[in-house]
Amino acid sequence: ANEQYFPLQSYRIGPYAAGGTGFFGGFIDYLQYVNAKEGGVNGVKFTWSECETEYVVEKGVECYERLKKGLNGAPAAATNPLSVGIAYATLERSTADKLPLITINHGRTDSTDGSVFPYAFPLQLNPYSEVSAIINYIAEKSGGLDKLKGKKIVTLYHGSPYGKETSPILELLAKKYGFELTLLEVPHPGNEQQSQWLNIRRAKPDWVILRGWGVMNPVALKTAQKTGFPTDRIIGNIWSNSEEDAAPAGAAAKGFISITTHPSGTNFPVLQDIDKFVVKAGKGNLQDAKRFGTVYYNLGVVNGILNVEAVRVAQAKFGKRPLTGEEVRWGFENIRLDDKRLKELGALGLVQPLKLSCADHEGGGAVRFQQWDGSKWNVISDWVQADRKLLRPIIEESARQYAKEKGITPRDCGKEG
Amino acid sequence: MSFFFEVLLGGLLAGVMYSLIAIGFVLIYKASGVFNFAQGSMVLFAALTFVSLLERSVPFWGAFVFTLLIMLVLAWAIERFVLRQLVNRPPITLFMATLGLSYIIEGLAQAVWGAQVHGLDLGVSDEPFELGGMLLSQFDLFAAAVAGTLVVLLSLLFNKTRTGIALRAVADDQLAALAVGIRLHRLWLIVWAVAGVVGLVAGLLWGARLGVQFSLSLIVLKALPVLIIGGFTSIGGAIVGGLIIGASEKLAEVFIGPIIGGGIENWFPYVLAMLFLLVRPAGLFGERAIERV
Amino acid sequence: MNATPLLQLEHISLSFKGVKAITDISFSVNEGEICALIGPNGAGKSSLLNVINGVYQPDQGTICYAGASRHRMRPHDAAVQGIARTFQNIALFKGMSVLDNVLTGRNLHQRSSWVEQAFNVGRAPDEATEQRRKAEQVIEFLRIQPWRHQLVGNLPYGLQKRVELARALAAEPRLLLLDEPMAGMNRQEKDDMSRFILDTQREFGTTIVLIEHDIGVVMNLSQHVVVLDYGKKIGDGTPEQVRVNPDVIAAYLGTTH
Amino acid sequence: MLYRESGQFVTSYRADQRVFRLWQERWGLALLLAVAFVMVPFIANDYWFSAILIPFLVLSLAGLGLNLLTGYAGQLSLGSAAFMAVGAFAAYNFHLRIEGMPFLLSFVFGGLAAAGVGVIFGLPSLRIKGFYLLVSTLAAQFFVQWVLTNFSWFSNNSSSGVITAPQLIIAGHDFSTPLGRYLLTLGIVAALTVLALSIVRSALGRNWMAVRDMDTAAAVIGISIARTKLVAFAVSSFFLGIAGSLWAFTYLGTVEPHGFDLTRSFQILFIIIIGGLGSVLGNFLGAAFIVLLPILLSNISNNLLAGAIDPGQLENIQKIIFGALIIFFLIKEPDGLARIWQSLKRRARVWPLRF
Amino acid sequence: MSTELSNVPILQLQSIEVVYEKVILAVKDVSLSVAANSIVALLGANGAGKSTTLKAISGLAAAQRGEVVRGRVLYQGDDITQANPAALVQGGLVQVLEGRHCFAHLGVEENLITGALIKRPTASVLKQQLERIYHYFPRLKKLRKNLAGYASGGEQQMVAIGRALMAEPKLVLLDEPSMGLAPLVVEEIFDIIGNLNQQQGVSFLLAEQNASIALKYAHHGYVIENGRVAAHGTTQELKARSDLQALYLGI
Ligand SMILES: Nc1ncnc2c1ncn2[C@@H]1O[C@H](COP(=O)(O)OP(=O)(O)OP(=O)(O)O)[C@@H](O)[C@H]1O
Ligand SMILES: Nc1ncnc2c1ncn2[C@@H]1O[C@H](COP(=O)(O)OP(=O)(O)OP(=O)(O)O)[C@@H](O)[C@H]1O
Ligand SMILES: [Mg+2]
Ligand SMILES: [Mg+2]
Repeated sequence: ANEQYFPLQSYRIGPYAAGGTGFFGGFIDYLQYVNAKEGGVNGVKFTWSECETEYVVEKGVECYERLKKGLNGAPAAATNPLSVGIAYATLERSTADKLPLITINHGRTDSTDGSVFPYAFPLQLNPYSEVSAIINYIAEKSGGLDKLKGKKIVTLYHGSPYGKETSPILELLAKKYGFELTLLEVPHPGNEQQSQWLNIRRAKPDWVILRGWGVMNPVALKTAQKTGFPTDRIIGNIWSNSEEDAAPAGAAAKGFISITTHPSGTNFPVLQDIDKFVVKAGKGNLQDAKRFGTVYYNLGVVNGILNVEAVRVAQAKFGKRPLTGEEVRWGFENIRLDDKRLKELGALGLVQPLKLSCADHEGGGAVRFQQWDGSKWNVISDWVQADRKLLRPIIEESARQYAKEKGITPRDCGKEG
Repeated sequence: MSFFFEVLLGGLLAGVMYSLIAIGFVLIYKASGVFNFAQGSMVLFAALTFVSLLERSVPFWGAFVFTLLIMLVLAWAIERFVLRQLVNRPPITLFMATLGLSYIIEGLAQAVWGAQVHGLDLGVSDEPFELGGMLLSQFDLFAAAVAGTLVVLLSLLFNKTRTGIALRAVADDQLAALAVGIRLHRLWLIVWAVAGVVGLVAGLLWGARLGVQFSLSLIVLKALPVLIIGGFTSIGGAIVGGLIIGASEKLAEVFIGPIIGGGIENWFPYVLAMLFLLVRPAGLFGERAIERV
Repeated sequence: MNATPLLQLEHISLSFKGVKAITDISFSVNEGEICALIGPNGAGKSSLLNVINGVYQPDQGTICYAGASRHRMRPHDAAVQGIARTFQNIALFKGMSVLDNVLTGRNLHQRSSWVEQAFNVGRAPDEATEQRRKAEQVIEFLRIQPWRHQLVGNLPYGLQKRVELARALAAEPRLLLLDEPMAGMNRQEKDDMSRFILDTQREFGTTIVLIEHDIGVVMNLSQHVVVLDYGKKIGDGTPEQVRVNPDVIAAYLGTTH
Repeated sequence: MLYRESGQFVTSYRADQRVFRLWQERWGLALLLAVAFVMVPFIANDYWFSAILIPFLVLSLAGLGLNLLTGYAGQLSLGSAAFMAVGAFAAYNFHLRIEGMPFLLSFVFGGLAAAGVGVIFGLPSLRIKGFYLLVSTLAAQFFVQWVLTNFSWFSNNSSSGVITAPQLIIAGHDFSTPLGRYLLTLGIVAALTVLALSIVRSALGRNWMAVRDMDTAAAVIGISIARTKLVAFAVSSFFLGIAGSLWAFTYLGTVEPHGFDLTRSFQILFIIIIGGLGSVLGNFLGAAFIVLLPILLSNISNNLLAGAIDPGQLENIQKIIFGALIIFFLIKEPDGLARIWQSLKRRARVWPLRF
Repeated sequence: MSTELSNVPILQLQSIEVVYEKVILAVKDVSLSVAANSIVALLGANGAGKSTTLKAISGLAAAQRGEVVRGRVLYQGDDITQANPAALVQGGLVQVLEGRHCFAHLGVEENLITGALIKRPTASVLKQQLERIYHYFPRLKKLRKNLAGYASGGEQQMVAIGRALMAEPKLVLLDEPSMGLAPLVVEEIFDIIGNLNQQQGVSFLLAEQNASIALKYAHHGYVIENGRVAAHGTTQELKARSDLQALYLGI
């Protein structure tokens, strides 16, 4: 079959269903759109099948093992689990199987270093870049990095490895810029936060960084309101930035700021096209059509664009046929998205300019800020860059350590084409 | 010092919210000896049904009544297809059955209403007002009033009515209850229906706070230590337990948390409950197991 | 018969939340005798047994057993000292077979450590065989071989009573406390049971204290009868003495006997 | 006629106490092991090893651990996953921090660490009974998870709290392939199963059951309740600890504390209830049910209904079916799958008669 | 069956077979009938199937995973083989379970009240009923506020019997009423049985090991062996049978 396959470890039920349905909805709709509009890439059509993980690691592993071989002869291009836990558990497997593991906007920070992690791609934004960008934004608002000195910042994080991941970087930045950092943990799942917010009320910080997940986000906003903390001083991180995070808090969410790598909304040509070719044709994947153009959905679309682009790039080198995972990886490492290319894709403003390489599996590291007006997000800033130069040595050190533990000899990225 | 009181008060009010869930538990345990793990799912189901109806522009009270009816049907189905088949079986079996039930109810809730996250506004303001330097919200007071009312009503039911005697008899010895002609099926139906109603009330209040979503079913875990401190068989205990847990867990998080590393709220209530149990093995107000030889 | 007392209760009192169950009771049981405790329902007979082997702690009084006198017993100590018993409401291990129930009775004669038992090494294998042999002897003695491998939970009531006796005997006790061992049995079964009890006394020299409501059985079996009423002792003596005691007749036996 | 005791006279108590009394049982077991060790490696593929057989074995072992505590000693626990976590993280640290620690030995130490923690959280059982005891085991569940996430020492300061398995090299052999991991798991699980069988048939096992069935009577017999319960917690946690290590190292290859959350404890509880409380075999049947059924349902529905129904909806339906099946089993066979197996055996013995 | 007052027996079993857990055959073939206004004794060794028979009648066997797989049970002429226990109690058929089965966490008086619930008595009727039971068992009056679980074995037995009588039954199935009771109380209980039978026409089917006293009050007797009726007849007939005397009757 002249088809390229995407194994989808999706989650459409359970506590994190909102993320799963939105993301995979957008992803699938984009693949459908490419198939419908262009007949695939160079005549190679996309197929996919789903396997429900409920965000549970071992289900994700089972799904991975089940789907990795491809479908009806169509080889798998890449896996996109959208779950930190599953990504970790399939990291070594996918390396052994030579299948790119895409962790857009999340994943292991050190997997940015592609010389040690040849098959893992924390596309666009890894966790370290995320906080760095937020601090840079706060600095911008305060009138410069030097003005951070003496500022009080509280980070309210989810009590999980994901939540803690960025703490060392925050501490590093605090030391560097001289702001006062308080780290407060909210135990999983985070449906009661009275004490944390009372602590915040006592500390009277200038900003609160919300590093939440799932139900923790709306509860944080509600409790903030209850304890009288101004919402427009709360900055949500990349997993606290969807409609599902803000809307349930109702009026309490008004003014809430968060970062995003991709604006929500439908005002992009590619979304218009998806609407035309897929949704209007009655093939849209979303159960709730109102979610078209929301944050999670658009992230799925962005993810689709990047995956398809990798296939396209790789086909240019390896031939117009279904590709192996190894070939697709080359494609990912050679993605070059500049404004011109983005415009061709109809995604200018939706996707940040990206340039990936063997050494850099993240590529972007920029975010925009958006604010909730009570019913939708409005972008309130231009792209704000993370201080990637500062972070790079830390990432490399961590990757080196991993390589040592696992007995991996890093690739020499100088020699990769 | 006033911060201390603020935390204390906040804790007490949070505790009332836990009690709301615990009451549903106690009700079923006291009346049938079943440790009902599906209470959380029932809360989710009720809230989800209600909010989905609202979103389909059913008026508030219409949605409320309709959800009540659905909870009744649910209770009926549970009695008919699960409990009735498990008469006189050991408690652990019934406990497991409720775990099975929670799968069914959660699956059903999501199948019918989808997995989206919904906001819910009860029209009771959750914005704080100041009272003597402390922040209070109308919503909390409202929740406390609701919980209080439930406790009074249910205590009356159990202790002052004949149905109450029958319910307690069933919890003690189902075989004997059958032998004296107690209509087990009807009682169970009543109890589970009432538990469904309590679940609905809890679901609305919690839903207004968290948003109505899957995680609602997880608040059961908050209710367990409450239940244990109060005793499985005491309705009043559910409130007292809730207050104790709420207050102490907030105080611990705020004042001890920073010393040993934060986020202790998940286990602290359990350890506290454990300490209580070491002194009173059946909770503060629970019935002691009677064992005569 | 040996006339030294094995067990002596002195001024034992016990109350529950203000309700007096036992009031100032003293009596003694000689080594090797069968002593019957009788009295109306709720007189405090079972409670007294519970005091003797430490299930209940008396408010007052002393328990003299095998020469040592103490304020209270602990169930575990009592077992170690050779006191075994059966219960009024059968207290068998319902999920276990007859054989296993009897084997648990051998628990105190176990010398191997739990690690040896777990891995079945060291002293454990030989010991297991030895315990099994002893248990089988008791099972044979009480004629419950056919049910050896059955779960006790579903056995008929009378058989369960017998298994309970077997479990107690397996411990090779010095003092055996029996709480209504013949309740729910018919004439013939009671006769069998009486024989077992007598044989036990004769063969092993076991001292026995038993509670029984069937006065005929009591008269046949026991050498010594203690009568309780409302927690007080109203009679103490040989069966013949007690039988004619007017207090006992009024409180317990009724005129027909 | 297949399954007859006739002609097999037991001539000594020792023979009667053997773990497998009938030759049919002994041969059946030998056959089963032969199949598992020799035949399966030839016929199964990587998917079967990695996604089905290994988790099945590990969960069976975990079930076994919990069953010793709950099924045999009668102490209800919802903290199994915590003890697994202790086992996994302890084994990881032993291996990491002690130079030249052989792999299997670190498993054993991991198990012992879990046993220690098990005893600590078992202490309240000396006073608390029944459902109330859940609180202590839940405390273990949440506390252990908190400790492991909060003190990054346990995960060797990995920023994410995730530990990854070192290479599985035992005596120079690399067991990292799916087949190798399967054989390693199988070997450990088989050995521990034999140990468990020997335990439950020993005096120790009898004491557990005695305490489970009626603790007052057990005390009166002279069984030390406290010690018996604590030993049960220790042994059970040891098994769970090893299961945790296997989960982390031979199954997933990586694990975070969250992987041993309450859901896992429930899963293990399901296994023993469905399989049969107080049965060794039951754990395997229960684990097969719990592991295979969802996969089966998901495969069936994906193949039959793919595209016809929304995948999320399919999962919901599977959930409902799963819950319904659990209830169905509880109604039809409250003593679990092991009991069904026994009745079949009993039928086979008296066949062709009915009773 | 010559002493019958009315023609329809109040209870009839037509060769019932009872199986527990689908495999354990406890009652193989039992037929018996209880004439209206009579007392019938059920005798037999341990495990003969007496309790099972009674539970099959009252519908309680189902709650112990037992099932009547063959035969019929007729109560006042109606087939009640599959009827639910509550309906039977409502209709006047009450069982006193073997092993007492008191509600341990309820007070003694509350235990008694549960017996009357099905009849929905008014408060004053209920009070009268209670007084009647207290009159039968003065000991219970003293214990009325105590938890039944703490009562002595014999006291619990009184509670169980009293509780059954609270329902004002027409037919009482008594399983080992004398178990654990002092001789005086046994006498009293049988007196009560006799009185209720004569004055209020209540019928009794009693499984009893104390055959001598049972046959003193019963009109009719059945001997069950291994789940089958081995012998039956009027009490005189049974007493006359030498083969039974040694075994069951203890005369
Ligand atoms: N644990 C307890 N708590 C409260 N009261 C108790 C307890 N144990 C016994 N009693 C009370 O003490 C009294 C004596 O009970 P006990 O069981 O010793 O009587 P008994 O002589 O064995 O009677 P029976 O012949 O009926 O078995 C009873 O009135 C009982 O209610
Ligand atoms: N719940 C049960 N499950 C399985 N088997 C049972 C059950 N109850 C009774 N049996 C079995 O049924 C048979 C008849 O028991 P039943 O209790 O009817 O005897 P019984 O005549 O009342 O004896 P007893 O005089 O000891 O009370 C016995 O062999 C018993 O093992
Ligand atoms: Mg007694
Ligand atoms: Mg009987």
